[in-house]
Amino acid sequence: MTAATVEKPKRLTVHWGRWLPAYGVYVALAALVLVNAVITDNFLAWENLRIQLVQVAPVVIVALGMAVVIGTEGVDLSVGAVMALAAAVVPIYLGYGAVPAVAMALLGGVVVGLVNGGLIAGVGLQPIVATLALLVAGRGIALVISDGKLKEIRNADLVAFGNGELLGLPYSVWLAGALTVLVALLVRKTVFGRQLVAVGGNRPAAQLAGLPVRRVLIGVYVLSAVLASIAGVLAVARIQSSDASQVGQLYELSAITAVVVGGTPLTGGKVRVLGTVAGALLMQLVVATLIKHDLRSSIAEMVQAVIIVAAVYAARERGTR
Amino acid sequence: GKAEETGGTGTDNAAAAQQTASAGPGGGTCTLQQYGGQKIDLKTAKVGFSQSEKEANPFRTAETKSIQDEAAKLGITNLTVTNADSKFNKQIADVEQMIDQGVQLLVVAPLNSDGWDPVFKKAAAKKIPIITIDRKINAKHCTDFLTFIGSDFYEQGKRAARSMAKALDNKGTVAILLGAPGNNVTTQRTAGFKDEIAKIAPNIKIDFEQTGNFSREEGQKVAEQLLQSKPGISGVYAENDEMALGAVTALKGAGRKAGDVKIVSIDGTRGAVQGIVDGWIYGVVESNPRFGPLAFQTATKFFAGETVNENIIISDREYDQATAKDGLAVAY
Amino acid sequence: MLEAIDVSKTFPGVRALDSVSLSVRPGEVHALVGENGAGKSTLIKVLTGVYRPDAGELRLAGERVRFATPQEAQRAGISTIYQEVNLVPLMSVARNLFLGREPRRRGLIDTVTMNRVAAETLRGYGITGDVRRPLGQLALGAQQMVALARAVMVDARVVIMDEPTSSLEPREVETLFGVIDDLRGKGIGIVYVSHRLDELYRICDHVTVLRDGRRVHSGPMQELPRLKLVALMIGRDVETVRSEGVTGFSEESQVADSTPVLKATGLRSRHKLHGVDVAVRPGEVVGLGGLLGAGRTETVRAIAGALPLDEGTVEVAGRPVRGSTGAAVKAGIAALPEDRKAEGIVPGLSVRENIALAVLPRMSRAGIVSEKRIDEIVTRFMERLRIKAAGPDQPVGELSGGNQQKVLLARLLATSPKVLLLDEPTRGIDVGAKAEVQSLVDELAGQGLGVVLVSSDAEELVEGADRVVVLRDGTVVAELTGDAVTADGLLGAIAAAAEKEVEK
Amino acid sequence: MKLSVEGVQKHGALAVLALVTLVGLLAFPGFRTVDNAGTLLVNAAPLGLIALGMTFVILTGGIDLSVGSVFVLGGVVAAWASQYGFVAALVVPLLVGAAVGLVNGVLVARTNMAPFIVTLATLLGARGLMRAVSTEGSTTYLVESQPFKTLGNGDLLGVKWPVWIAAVLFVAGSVVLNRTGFGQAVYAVGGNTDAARLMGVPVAATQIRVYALSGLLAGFAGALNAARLGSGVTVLGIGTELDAIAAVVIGGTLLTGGAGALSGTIAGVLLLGVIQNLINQVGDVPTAYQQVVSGAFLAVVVVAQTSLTRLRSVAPV
Ligand SMILES: Nc1ncnc2c1ncn2[C@@H]1O[C@H](COP(=O)(O)OP(=O)(O)OP(=O)(O)O)[C@@H](O)[C@H]1O
Ligand SMILES: Nc1ncnc2c1ncn2[C@@H]1O[C@H](COP(=O)(O)OP(=O)(O)OP(=O)(O)O)[C@@H](O)[C@H]1O
Ligand SMILES: [Mg+2]
Ligand SMILES: [Mg+2]
Repeated sequence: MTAATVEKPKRLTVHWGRWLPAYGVYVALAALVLVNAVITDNFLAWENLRIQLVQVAPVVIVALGMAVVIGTEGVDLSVGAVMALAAAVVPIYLGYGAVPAVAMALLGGVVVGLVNGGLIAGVGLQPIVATLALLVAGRGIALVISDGKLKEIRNADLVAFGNGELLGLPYSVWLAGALTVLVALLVRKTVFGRQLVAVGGNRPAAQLAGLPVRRVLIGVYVLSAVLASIAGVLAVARIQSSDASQVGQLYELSAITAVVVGGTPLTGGKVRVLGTVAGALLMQLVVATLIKHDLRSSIAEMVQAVIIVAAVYAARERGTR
Repeated sequence: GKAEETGGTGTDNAAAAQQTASAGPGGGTCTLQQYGGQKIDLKTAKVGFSQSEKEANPFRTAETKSIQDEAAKLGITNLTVTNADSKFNKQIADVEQMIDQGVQLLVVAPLNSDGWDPVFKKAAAKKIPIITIDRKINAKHCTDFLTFIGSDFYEQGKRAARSMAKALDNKGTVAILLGAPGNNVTTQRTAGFKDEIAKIAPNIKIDFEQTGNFSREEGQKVAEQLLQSKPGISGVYAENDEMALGAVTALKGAGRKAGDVKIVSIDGTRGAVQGIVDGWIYGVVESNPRFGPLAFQTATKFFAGETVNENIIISDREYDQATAKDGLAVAY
Repeated sequence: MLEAIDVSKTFPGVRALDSVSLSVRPGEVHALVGENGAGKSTLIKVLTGVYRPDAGELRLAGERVRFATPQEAQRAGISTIYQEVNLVPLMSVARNLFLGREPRRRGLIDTVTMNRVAAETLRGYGITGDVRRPLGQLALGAQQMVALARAVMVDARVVIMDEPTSSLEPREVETLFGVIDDLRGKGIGIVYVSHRLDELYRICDHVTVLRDGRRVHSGPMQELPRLKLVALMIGRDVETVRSEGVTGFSEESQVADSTPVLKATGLRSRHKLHGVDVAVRPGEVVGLGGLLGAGRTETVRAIAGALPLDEGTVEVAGRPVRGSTGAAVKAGIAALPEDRKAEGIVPGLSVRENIALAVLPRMSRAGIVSEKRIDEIVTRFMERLRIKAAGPDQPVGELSGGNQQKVLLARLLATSPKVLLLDEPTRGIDVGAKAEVQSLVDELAGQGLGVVLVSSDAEELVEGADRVVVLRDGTVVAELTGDAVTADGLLGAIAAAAEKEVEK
Repeated sequence: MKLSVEGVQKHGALAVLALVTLVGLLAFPGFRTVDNAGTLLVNAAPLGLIALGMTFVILTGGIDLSVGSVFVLGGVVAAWASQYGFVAALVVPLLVGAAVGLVNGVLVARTNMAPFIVTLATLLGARGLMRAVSTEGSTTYLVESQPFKTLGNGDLLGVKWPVWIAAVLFVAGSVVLNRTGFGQAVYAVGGNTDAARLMGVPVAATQIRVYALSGLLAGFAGALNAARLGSGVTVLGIGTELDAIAAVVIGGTLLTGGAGALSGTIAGVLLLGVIQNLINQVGDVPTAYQQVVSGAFLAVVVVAQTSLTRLRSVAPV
């Protein structure tokens, strides 16, 4: 900052109104870990923490894509269906080996992303509608491809990918971590990242400033779908079976919740990548806590509702009055 | 009672077809005359089958296929199949619509036992016989519906309890992986299991009950949490095979050995029976989905003027270490 | 009538109002002036219940009042036209006019009466046409007139106008002044905010000057000489102001007789443009004149690639430009939009991000942006345009209107354009900044840029432009060059075109 | 003829509905029967009521994901309350639905939280509540009150009561939207919230009211459904909210708020019903294909509509 630009430095001290939305989710996460350390047996055991990381990994991967989409003031309801699609595609090509099968699954993601992006950027549909159509149709296609049947996965490479470990952590966790770093860099350091938040912040303005708005939007939906495909493959590898009717069910809602709880506003123009990861972890720990303490599903659901409201309340953008 | 051979012959899986166990306690009987319907020839009749859930899990796949195959075998050309995709209101609309279209026999796999008033009202006006399969409908026999063919879920729960008691030698702590909440199947399989455990093995403590929604993934997730918070658990009762298989994957992931935790489940899918062979699952109580032969046989009898029982309870197999290997041939 | 006493208001990081008092008497037109960001709009929002003051009190007719919502202020008889047009674009013109006080019949809204009265009322403001169509289809100026009609329709005791003329035509400004005279006659108090000094001296009785959130002067309008007013606003002494002059345009600019840097030919777009030709040579400032809805904005948008064309070509330095905004920017065309809020700023992003927005690809290697190079240009342009912000990281949405405009200009200049398209560049900008922008335009032209200037301010247009192309209904009706570029010449050309229209 | 943007949008949905219905009439004898029409309408009624409330919410630029849960909850409490008579069976679900809606409304209006996430939370909350009052979903209350059953199953002039009720409420809703101050406020809030506030529209009150209305109608739909089914079914399936949203959007209401009409929503609801009905008429379409067809259809209708709107925006005024 140069002195010349700051004619009137009238900034006050740290302002809660800005601080809380940005860091509230970390505080909540820390608090929940502390509470669990006290009330839950074995909570701090490495095995337990590892399980939580493993379970949250696919949600994190999907949520990363969702965060980027939401940054453009969009939403991608089709992620769960894309996971199912990936799950359906994998067994078909598994005969050629794990790598071609995974490649085909990712290719499927690219196609869905292009359709989503095309409908949104090209035709001009509202994201929620376009991706709703793919949520319905995508799972249908997955069921058609898989003939509507559950398939057991026995390919050793793929099973190893789902359950193997490196330095005490499963590959899936490493993968989620690496993708987090990549997406964070993408958002913060690249032209694409800057452009996408601008598109989310004010699309006509971005358009007029000569930004490749369509390309950015299509890119964002492709990214989201590819990440969802990865999560789908991961899910298949982990449960060692492919069931297009089950894989990815309601993932769209988990992902959106993670993103919003993590402090990214649904109104676009801002992406909090680390917040999203923290949001996913928070929701994972909430569910884990409820299960570990054997709460009935009625109570568990109501508790979750309250926690979501509380977390988002803390993370909301405050208006000035 | 001893099972009576009723299954059709000639299917690739003749031995696997359902067998009736009993006429069901307390049930009445019904004839075409009492029902007030008309005698029809099944071959040329319009038949409707309403499936409740997507044919993704092996049970539903086998169920729908069995109906379709049997109809084809009998030369029934006019079979309409609808699928409610787990949406109850859609199933009501589906069935109502089939009645409007003039079906003369309805086979329904109901998503829920209650809530069928509008269908009964419509079907009664046209005297269309309704055969419900796998789940019962709570209604007036011989007025609202003709017969129920299916397993006794409560009994399945009890048998699972006996299997579990045997596995644990009547002591230990057990976790239940519940089916989808609100589902009649869940309710009855839970009640049967708990009642029987309380009766025959009071030293077995039920320590954990969480829903796995009948899905493998959720079953696995819940089991993973369970194994962390209650590492000392000695048995897991999974209310369907999918969740049991999820639990097996969780056990493997946690580095447990086969047979460490005794798993008992219900359904009898090939995957689960294989699980017994591999030593990961202790026992599986069958819930036979091959309703086709029995359903059409009952309908034929009914239209021929014979007496039909209110409840036709099928006899379900049970697989354990001893029978699993052979069972693989008949498991679905 | 309406009084604010020692009102203060602080936003996160900014003290927008610091113990400001204001007193409006019945039948008085009270000017509220100050630089961009001085706090005028904030004061108005405090007066009308949009913001709650941190300290101080409001009095209406001597009684202490507190407004929790704009609605309460309106009920109390305070009617407001806000700075940015604040109506609902998707609702019909009539429904906008009557929103919240629709005529009723048997408890239900009487749409027939509503539409009839709306049509009658608006005709008085020069707006004809179907009042049932969505308001968003009206030109910005017409929307402003609807807002005016709406504010005046109620039995208000005080009418507040925040820069009402910024998007009005001279003809409409006259209509507005007529309305103000009427209101004054009825004993209604008026608060009037404007950066156009001529207007202030024409209609205002009293003036309050704000600077940096403080009141620096309050007194009768006529007793305050123009230079003194400007000096008060910008906080410098009269002598300095006198020596610097008020308009930023220098007398003559030398236009080389070279080939045009921008050549737009035969621009056609259904219902909007019917064959417009514009050519700009390097160093030349070409003005686009015409009445509201003449197609000036559309012309500019067409050149910038933002309006799909049915026919016509745009060339920059002899090379054709494909019709997209991206291609236009790449070719060296930079456009300043008319509607700053909707199409200009990205409010949530910082000043820095906004300035760098259009040049990101150039500030990067292999897709990774170079923060250092961005810092360089941001610093350069914030200094050069004297952008007033807490720092480069302040969100642009929090800046005052004028400073937002400067950020946009910085964004354009950062692309090192060959052609600048400026649609109402000084709308809502204070005198100081206006002069700065104007001299900047001059300077840029001097450096060989071609500039297209659209302005509803005839004065500005003729002073700034070397040549003026007059439009009407999407076609060029006249071109003023050389000595003919005068305000009278411009008005004459517009009037002549209008007469021709009437004869037809 | 002059058509507004809204006009084209709602007529677009009606046109598609007419087209699809025509195809159905020509192609399937089973579709042409009076019985079939009755079945179609009575089954569309609950979704219609939910979509009615959803239209109000979406017009303000919001969204209500909780309606599916409230629908189920409403049915369960209606069946439970029917033991205390007709009035209880009707009033209790309305109150419960309105209460959930009120929570939504207050959170959205007063805390600046996104409606999507607020109502996603209450979706969970209402479902938890439903399970809590039905012993984890295992208790199904039977409807005890005969008059209440008649409300769901009886008919007037051959048309079932739920259909009459839905029709009347849609007409009433249209009047409210077009001819009352509240209706204008709904459009204004959705069209431009800031402007609406500055123009003196009670923004927060309007938001609270639309969510309460949406909850109320979802609860009512649940009650009517329970009356028809004769019991408070707990497994009505998830996704009702998405069907309602799809119906509203197909009906041409902008998800961003501010423009749309109830006639479009009716068309949207009926369109979903007709498609489903036609798929069943074909007879043996595998579930998987059914979903592909529904999804593709949704996309096609919305794409068609968007294109229509765009055509419109360049036409002369
Ligand atoms: N919502 C807000 N949040 C933070 N700061 C704000 C907000 N609104 C205004 N400000 C700041 O308050 C100060 C006064 O702004 P205001 O809009 O009142 O200026 P103004 O006198 O109307 O200027 P202009 O002539 O440009 O319209 C400015 O420094 C501005 O950045
Ligand atoms: N969708 C539309 N359909 C029909 N006419 C339109 C449409 N959009 C704009 N117009 C008309 O096109 C004409 C050109 O508008 P434009 O905004 O270019 O005028 P302008 O000269 O720039 O006026 P302003 O002073 O408001 O900037 C206006 O009459 C406007 O009402
Ligand atoms: Mg201002
Ligand atoms: Mg213009």
